[in-house]
Parts: sequence; structure tokens; C-alpha cells
Amino acid sequence: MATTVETKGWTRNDMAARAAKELRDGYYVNLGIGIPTLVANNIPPGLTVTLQSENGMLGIGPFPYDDEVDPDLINAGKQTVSQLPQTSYFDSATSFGMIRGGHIDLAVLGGMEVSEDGDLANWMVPGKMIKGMGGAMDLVAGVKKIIVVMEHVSKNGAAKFIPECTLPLTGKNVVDMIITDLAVFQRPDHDSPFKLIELASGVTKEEVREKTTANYVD
Amino acid sequence: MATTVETKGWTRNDMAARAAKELRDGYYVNLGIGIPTLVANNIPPGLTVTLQSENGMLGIGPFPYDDEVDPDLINAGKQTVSQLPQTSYFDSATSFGMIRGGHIDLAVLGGMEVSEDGDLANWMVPGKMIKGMGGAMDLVAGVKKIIVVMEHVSKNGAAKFIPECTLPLTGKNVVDMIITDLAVFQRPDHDSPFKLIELASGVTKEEVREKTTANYVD
Amino acid sequence: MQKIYPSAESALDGLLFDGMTIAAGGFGLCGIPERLIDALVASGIKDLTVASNNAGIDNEGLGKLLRTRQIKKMISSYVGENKEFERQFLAGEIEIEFNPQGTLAERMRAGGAGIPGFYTKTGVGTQVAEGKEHKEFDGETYILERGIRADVSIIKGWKADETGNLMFRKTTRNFNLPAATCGKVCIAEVEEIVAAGSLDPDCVHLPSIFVNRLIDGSPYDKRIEFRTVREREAA
Amino acid sequence: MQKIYPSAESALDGLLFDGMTIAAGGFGLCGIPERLIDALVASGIKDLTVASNNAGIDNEGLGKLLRTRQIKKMISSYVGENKEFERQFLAGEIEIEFNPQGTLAERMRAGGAGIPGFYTKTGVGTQVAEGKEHKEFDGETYILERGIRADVSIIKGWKADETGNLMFRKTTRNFNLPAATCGKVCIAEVEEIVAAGSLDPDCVHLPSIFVNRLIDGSPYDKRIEFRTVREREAA
Repeated sequence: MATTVETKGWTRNDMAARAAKELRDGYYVNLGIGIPTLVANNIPPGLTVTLQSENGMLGIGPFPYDDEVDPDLINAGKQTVSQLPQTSYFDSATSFGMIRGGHIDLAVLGGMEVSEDGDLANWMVPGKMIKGMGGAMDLVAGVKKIIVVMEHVSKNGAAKFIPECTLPLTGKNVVDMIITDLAVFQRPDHDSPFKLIELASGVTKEEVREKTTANYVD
Repeated sequence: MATTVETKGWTRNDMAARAAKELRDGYYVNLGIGIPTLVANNIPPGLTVTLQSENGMLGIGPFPYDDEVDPDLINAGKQTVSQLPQTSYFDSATSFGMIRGGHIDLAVLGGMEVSEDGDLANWMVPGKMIKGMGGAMDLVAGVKKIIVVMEHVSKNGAAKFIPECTLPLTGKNVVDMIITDLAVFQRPDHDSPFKLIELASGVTKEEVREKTTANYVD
Repeated sequence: MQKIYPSAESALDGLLFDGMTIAAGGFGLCGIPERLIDALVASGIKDLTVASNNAGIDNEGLGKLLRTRQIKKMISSYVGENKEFERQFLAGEIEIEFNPQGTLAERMRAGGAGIPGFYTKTGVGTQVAEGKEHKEFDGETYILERGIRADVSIIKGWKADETGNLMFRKTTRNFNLPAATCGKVCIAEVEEIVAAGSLDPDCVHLPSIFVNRLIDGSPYDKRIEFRTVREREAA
Repeated sequence: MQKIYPSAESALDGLLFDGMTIAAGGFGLCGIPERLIDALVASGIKDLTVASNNAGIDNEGLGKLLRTRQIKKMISSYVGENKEFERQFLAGEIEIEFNPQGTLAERMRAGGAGIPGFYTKTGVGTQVAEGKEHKEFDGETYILERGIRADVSIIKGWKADETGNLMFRKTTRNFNLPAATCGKVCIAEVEEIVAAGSLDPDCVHLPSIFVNRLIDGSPYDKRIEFRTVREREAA
């Protein structure tokens, strides 16, 4: 997907591509459902990156060909996937041992809200049917670096990078980087404030400031 | 080994054979070093009993033939052993998960002292070089039934089934049955006193009473 | 000692009682113990507490036990894609205890390994931590989570030998392995039972000690929740 | 990303410092990382804390690092059959923390799995429990044990593929697997490095994520601590 000249900001794939720039050679990575999944299509050439699926697989391959679909081989989103030469399988307790134990280098997750202190809310909306947190709380608690990829504002135009989350948390003080359709925010550690480090095409600092209620450094 | 007519009490093999009478079909069993090891030679015919080795093996076979010795295949006593059709291998954390989790039906262990409350001491003597407890503390804490096999008195003639252990404990209130060269003591649960349930050949109740300082029921 | 039973019904015989706790393997519809779930439905047992990562989907997997209202409480990490569950939940007819997925897997493993409690960072500062003991280790805060012990575990394997040594295939290992260890009795259904000695002892995933009862549940018509494929490139 | 190093020395490069903690696999002399122990001896590093079930025997395994007095403290379950250890211990030259064998294995696994502490019944009422937190669960008393994290893990495998997926052979898996997971960096020596795709992905014991550096340490001349055999029956 190429952006058209009129489009301001990044497409979903642009956001995934921006997240993919954070990959390093040899990384073990967990990708959430939605935009994060698109990161897999944007791995820079020459890098060896191994994708983990928290149900119990390292080395996720692409979707299978129609005649190679295997019900015994799915990813954490319950989609059929394929196997690679470096693939290994294990049980869920071992899988979350990897995650909780800090062996995964990077996770890219979706978000509903991120607070200026790095809290993340992405699993439930009070009053709506609660489906459950799945592995999200384990990932944010255990993975070395957490990138949240989300639209900068909600469908109603409300800011999503805010002073304090209004929704129930997935994790407290866990986010390292935020990539939206408008900008990229980063912090070097969990005691520092987020800093605006990059603007999407055609987006100004002022526009970002206007659509963000969180405190951050320019 | 057959006992000669003059011999009073049980031989080491007799004691192991007596312990083997506690085996039931389908049992998973851990045998300690020394006399307990001899239990393996006394498994009643027709019973399927699977031996566990706490370093990470289920289904221990006999010692290997000379030309089949494999340095990668040892038991918890670091002796070379052989593999059976039902054998499986696993790591030590999984192995002690089996033990601690109560999946082993029976362990037969040696003992230096057993108290009338079922405390066991069998790992160290103060003032002597301490080699370590190995897996003994895990076994007595986790296995469903603990049989201690030991000589009734020490080399100096001192009682070993005593009111309270004088040596550092391996486990508190853990022993279910004691088999000595003179007698067998048992208790139905860990709140009950031990009961003398059997005498070795040629041994009298009075002799057992005389050589025991622990309180027990006749 | 015969572990092999002729059917799921016979393998459950003598183990069931109303209000019991069952740990079930599977992730989504991948590696679920279908035959044993069907037999639980047929048994009419009720007020079950079921620890399982998911609750099946409508009319598949644990969804069948939901439809018949045999489940009182679920301990799960994700219960989406299930209209009947949603209906019962919103009507207050079923209880749900949400566990983070890794916490649930570890709770099962811990229960099976004689560990009544362990500390984890997962969930600290969230609803999950409410009412749980907090403790600091090396300057970081963790919460205490409990091991789970089930009355019965039901799991699905690929191949087992006649002594109960079992292997899983690909991503079906998931919760089946930890669930197997945490049951007072574990019943496994598999696609094939082979002779002792047929499985490589270095490749056994679940040693026989963890499998108390075993059935051959074949043939299986495995369901797929989200069938995703790619196109072959033109030659 | 190249994990394969040409030698044990090169695989340790940049990781060593005096006073560091090392987790080592092996049980007795079965499955010990011999090449890496030799390289540690040659490195001259000192004041090591070593978590390992055993301490080797005289001049074999960790016994080599004892002889050169590079170890300050051992965390072990059994250190018998080792005269040099006995001498240093009685002379107060070395510290030893005895752990029950299962507690040690679980402490390594916990450290590797992000669990800073867990409760166990093992050791309750014994010296092992002294100074440790006691807690009741369902009417039974347990003690708190801590997860172990090591600066470096050294392990011995059988085969590994070039991406680091690793298999053990027979009873060599022992402490090698839990030790591998608890190191900030894990170095594995194996008997053979094979191409990616050569190992059955269902039979990998240690997924590549746990193996940071890899060497082919062959050929091995494996030692046996107690060679026990039986006679062939006469034909």
C-alpha cells in the first residue's frame, strides 16, 4: 500500500513498517493481532527475526497454501500458519516461561489507551462483553521492549495517548514506544517521559500536540 | 541370598523383599541407594512396576551388559543402567515436578534415625563431612508413601527408631512404614502412632521392644 | 495395569461428581479433547468448574457443555467468539475468573508440580492483582498466584504407547501438557495407541506417570477456527 | 545472527568477570559441559558462584575449577566423591549452600521463567527451612524458595541446529535444560551441529531462544562415575 498524495499521516501498513524498523538481527519477537501482524511483512531484508506464538511455537511461517492447511498448526490468533526450518513447538507453560522470563526481545501490540507514564489499556471496556486478556498481560510484564501501535485518536476524535488511562489496565508502566498514524513517541527507560521522535508524512508537531492530552517532550 | 537356620532376623535382601510386598500393580516407584535398590530384584511376578530415577528417567532397566554401557544413561546413584520399552527421559525440573506433585506412589529409602512421629534423618552427621541431601528431602515431602528400610540398631547397638531424632532431619512427619532386620512398623496416616505389624523370623516382640526407644503400639 | 479404556464414557467411569473441577487442554479448537467433552455432556454431570484457556465456540468444544448449562464457572484467559457464553454471562448464569494466559498455564503446571503458590509480575497494577498478596523481590513488585489442582484432567494427544507415554503434534501441545499434570486423575484421548517401545524415549512429551487412563478417539474431524491461506505465486 | 562460535574460549568472550554467577548443567559426570569448564579454567576468572547439582569429582568436571580455587561458593544438592572439595570445605576455603535437588532444579526453572519465588513443602521442618518465609496453603505449611538467575549458563547438549534448537540424549537432559533457561546468556556445547530443519520440531528439547552461543565440542570422551554391568546369561 502506497500513501496517496492527499493522505496525511500513516496507513496501517506504514505503521507496521515503522515498527519493523525497531527489529534487530537475531531478535525473537511476538506480534499481537491486527496492525502488529503486518509487521511480519515488513521485516528488513538481511535480518533474521524469529516470531513467537504464545500458544507454543517459535518460528512462525506465512499462512499455508490452501492444500497445506493443518488444523494442528495455528498461531495465537487461532489462524492457520506454516512451519519453517527453524520452527520448534512447546507447551503453553514453557511458552510463557519464555515471555515472563524476559527471553523475548520485542512485542508489538495494539492499544486502546496509553498513559504518559506508559500504562497500557487494551483488553476491556466496562459495560461491554469482556472476552479476556489472553496473553497480553504476560507479554507487557515480561518482554524486554513493548511497542504499542494504534490510531492516534479514537473514532470519536478523542486522544488515546492521555495523562491517565480511563480503561482497566493491561499493564502499569510497561510501554517503551508508541507508533500512531501521526507520530512516534519513545522513552529510554520506564522512569523517563515519552519524547516525540518522529512525525508521519505531512504531520506537524502542532497537530500532534493538539490531538494528544498526555504530557510528552517535543 | 537365603537365610541360614542360625540367623535371627532378616538379611538385607529379606528387608528389600519385605518392602517389595508393598508394591501394587501400576505403581511408580523411586528407590534410594543401598538396600532399597535391592527392591528392584524382588518385584512380585505379574506386577507392572515402573521405577523412576530422579535425575530424569522413568522405566529404569537392569544394569547393562558390558558392551552396552552408555555414559549418557545413568541412574540417580550415577550407576550405568539400561532402557526398557516403556522408558522416557525428561529434565530434572520435570522429574521433581513428578515427585513434589505427588505422582510417585512409593519411595523406599534408607535411614539413620526415624522418630516415633515419623521424622526421618538420613542425610548428615554433624562434625562429619556433609555430602548433601540430594533428592531425599524432595522425595519424603512429595511421594505418597514413604518406606524406610534400615538396620534396627546402629553398629554401636543404639536404637535407631527413637522418640526424637538427634540428627538433622530430612523430613518432619513423613515416614509411613519402617522395615528393619527385626520388624515392620506401620501407621495408617501421619496423625497415628506406629504399630508393630510384623516380626522377622526368630525375633520376639520383647526383643523388638528392648531394642527400640520409640513409643509404638504392639 | 491396564490404562486403555474402550470409550470416553468408560474412561470417565467412577470419576464424576456434581460440582467437580476439571482441567481441560487445548487452545481455541486446536488440540481439544472432543470425545471426552462429548462424554461429559452425555453424563449429565453439572455445576462444573472448568479450567481451560478458552471456552470453545458455539456448539464446538466446551461450547457443548455451555449449551447444556453444565458449567458453573470457567477459569480462562479468553472466551470470545462464543455467543452462548456471552448470553449466559450477561444473564448472570455463569461465573468467569479471567486469568492471564501465562498465569493460567503456570498455575496448572504448579498444581501438578506440588507448588501451591508462585510470584509473577504479570497483572501487577491491574484488576488481576486485586485482593492478591503483593511482595517485593529485588525492588520489583510481584503478586502471588495459586497452583490449580483439578479432580480430573482431560487432554488430547497425538500418539501414546500402551503404557501411557504420550506425544503431541505441532501446536496441539499448548495447555494439554500442563493440564495433564494438575489432575488427580488424567484421562488422555489420542489419535493412535502404539506398542510400548514405538516412541523415541527422548521424544516423549508427557511421561506415562501423568496419564492414568487412555482412549483411542480416532477418527478425528478436526475443526479450524480461522482458516487463513495464501495464494501460490504464478509459475 | 551467527550463534556458532569456533571454540569454547571464543564463546565465553566478553561475558566473564570475577565474582560472577554461573549455572552449570549435568548430573554427576553425565552431560557436563566439559569444554566450557576447561575454558573457564584457562580464563583464570575467580570468585565464582556456581549453581550446579554436583561439584564434579577430583579432576573431572567442576572438580577442575575447584582445584584451581576459582570457585568461591557452590549451590548444590550433593558434593560427595570429591576429596579436593572436602579439603577446601573443611579448611573454610569454600562456601556451600545445600539445596534439595528438586528445589535447585525448580529454582533454575523459576529464574528462567520470570518467577522470583515459589512455595514448596520440601525441607519444611529441616535446616533447609531456617530463615525462610513459611506460609500455609490449605492447612499445610510451605517455605518460600527463590528463583536463580545466573550471569551465564553453561550446558552440554547432544545435537543442535544452526539456529540453536537443541536436543539432549537420554539422562543427559537433567539440569542442562533448567540451567539453560536461567542464564542471562546461555552457552551450549554439543556433539554435533546440524542444518536448520534437521531436527524434528516436535522433538526439540530446548528451543533456540534459550541458546545464545553454540559450539561443537566433539569429540567427547565421556567419563562414567560408577560403571555397573550385569553378566550375560550362559546360552
